Amino acid sequence: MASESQRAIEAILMVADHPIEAGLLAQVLEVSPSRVEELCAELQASYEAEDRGFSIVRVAGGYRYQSHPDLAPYVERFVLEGQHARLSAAALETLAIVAYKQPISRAQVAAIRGVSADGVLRTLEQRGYIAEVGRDPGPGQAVLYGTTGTLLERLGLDSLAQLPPLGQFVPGPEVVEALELGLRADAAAARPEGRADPAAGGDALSAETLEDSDG
Amino acid sequence: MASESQRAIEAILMVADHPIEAGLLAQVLEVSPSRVEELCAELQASYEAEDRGFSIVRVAGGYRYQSHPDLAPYVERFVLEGQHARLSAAALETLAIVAYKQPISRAQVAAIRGVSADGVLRTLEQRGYIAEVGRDPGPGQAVLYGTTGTLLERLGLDSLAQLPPLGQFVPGPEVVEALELGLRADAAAARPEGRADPAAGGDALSAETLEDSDG
Amino acid sequence: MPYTVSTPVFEGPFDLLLQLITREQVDLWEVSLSAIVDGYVATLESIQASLDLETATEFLLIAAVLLELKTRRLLPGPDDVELDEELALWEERDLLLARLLECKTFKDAAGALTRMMDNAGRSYARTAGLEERFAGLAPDPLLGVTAERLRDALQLTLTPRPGPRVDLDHVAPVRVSVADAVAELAEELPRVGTITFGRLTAALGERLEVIVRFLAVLELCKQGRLEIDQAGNFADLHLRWIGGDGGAGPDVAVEEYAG
Repeated sequence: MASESQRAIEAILMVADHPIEAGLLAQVLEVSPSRVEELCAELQASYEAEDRGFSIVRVAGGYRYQSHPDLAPYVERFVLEGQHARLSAAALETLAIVAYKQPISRAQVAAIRGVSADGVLRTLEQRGYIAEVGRDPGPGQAVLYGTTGTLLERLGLDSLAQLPPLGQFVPGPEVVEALELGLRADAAAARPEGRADPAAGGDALSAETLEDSDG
Repeated sequence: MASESQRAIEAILMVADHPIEAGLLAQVLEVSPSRVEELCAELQASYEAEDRGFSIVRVAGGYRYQSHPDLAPYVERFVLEGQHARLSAAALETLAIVAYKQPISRAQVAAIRGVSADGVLRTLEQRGYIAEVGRDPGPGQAVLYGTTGTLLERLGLDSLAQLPPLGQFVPGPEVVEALELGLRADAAAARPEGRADPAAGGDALSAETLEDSDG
Repeated sequence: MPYTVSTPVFEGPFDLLLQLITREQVDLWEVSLSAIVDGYVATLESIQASLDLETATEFLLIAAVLLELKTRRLLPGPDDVELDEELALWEERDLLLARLLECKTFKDAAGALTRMMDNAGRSYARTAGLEERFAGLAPDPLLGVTAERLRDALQLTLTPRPGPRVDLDHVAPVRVSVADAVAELAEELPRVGTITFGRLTAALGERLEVIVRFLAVLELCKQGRLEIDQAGNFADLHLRWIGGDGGAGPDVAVEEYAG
């Protein structure tokens, strides 16, 4: 049976997203760092005895949980099958929201997407496509994200002003269909001037379609 | 002793950054989703039996690891952003209205609350708890709001179906009666026979008398 | 005596009215419409400077209904009031009552949400993500992405989803109409003669149904077809049919109260 200190270590390491130094754990638990090392070793021994799928390891001067090496084949399948497929669609959506609505907070992205965006934002940040560009002045001082030069390079754009203009309307299903058809048929002809000036907005489609739906 | 499938679930959830659907775990493990549910329940039971500092829970449609509520005082020293800031009473009331009446427009929320809901809805949207889920088909095409997966995570719920039924909060007969009496213009109707109907009686002259005796 | 509300902790007119009424609830028989109205008007005066036009209108509308109810009580008799006018007033009052009930319902629901959040808030989710050794497995999520695809992704994100994408079983509204309940009672009560409100509603499962019955009883009383008697505070209501053979009676134009 785990002691209070052991349970606290489990809880903290479970929530942490980077290795936590023994000294820091010792401070929070009010025990000595060497005691923390003992406790972690005991926990690890119990996980081994129970044949758990994870372990507590010491990396980069701190402790963290990681998946057991035995189970790498499963984790790899998980990454390839689920994680990635989901990530690319979600990443595209998230990146689009940040690109067009920056600076924007994590919560605002989540509100637009309807689901939490934390993981995707972290991935995009790790890849260098987005970065923290400021803090919200309001209470909570939420981190605000924007896109980076790396992203522009990747998209082959000189500046954000070259992003394709967004329609001023929220398209209904029939408009989206028309939009997709229009893009497939001859995107360039349908938007003779739209590309040049994103600030003009509202002309993402042929004029006829837009007139009906813009409002 | 944990089975291979259980170990694989532990390993996968350990590297996940959001709740993982039973369906995806089932796909990776090549078992049925209901088997995944059984395995997760068994794992959770073993953590409880061993008094671990973490648990596997099902929120917003997927499984995830989280710290045990007991250990919040320790964990809170490591959580940087004040993600658990309290919502105002007005925000919570509005959230309740959106949760139970979704999809719902701004004007419908205002009608129930009797005051404009714009500011509060914006706050809830910024936090990612509600989002635009559609447009009213009627004239004006009012934005309709609904709740998000982020809210489910915040409430610790797997799905909206786990919200307590609204009927549970409809005031009991005593409250209805009290409110009804408070608004009663014709006090005579429910009076016991002994008490005179002031409208018919001769003491209707002084407003003071009326207020005192007539309640 | 008028209530002085030093700090407006209420959020709107219903909030204020609920507070004033429930404060009076200490003794049901002492509930004073006059005090409630005075308190309401006094509060309205003290906060009017801080109200925007829309909110002020809502406050005033309710104040008007309240004042009319108060006037009505102070008048010597109903003879000098047009029947239509009186019915309209009753309707206003029932509507106000229904809205107060709705407001109270969501207040209590909000309380439940708060407790759930507080409980859930004591656990923190693991969000560590992939270990380095797996990081190389996930290809660049932006492989082959163009600026146009980015734009299209946002357009699609902002496109209204087809209908609510949420499971709404638990919020299936219980629809019961006061008009239906009135018709039902007008059918049943002449046969029974006298009955207590408790027995009348004993078989009902939903609270809302009880409330609707209650409003229907008031409606019948108001039409002069039913007598209500109560022995004392919180005692059961005794109902006695005095409306003849029953049947449809006068047209009942009552609001449907949807929960």
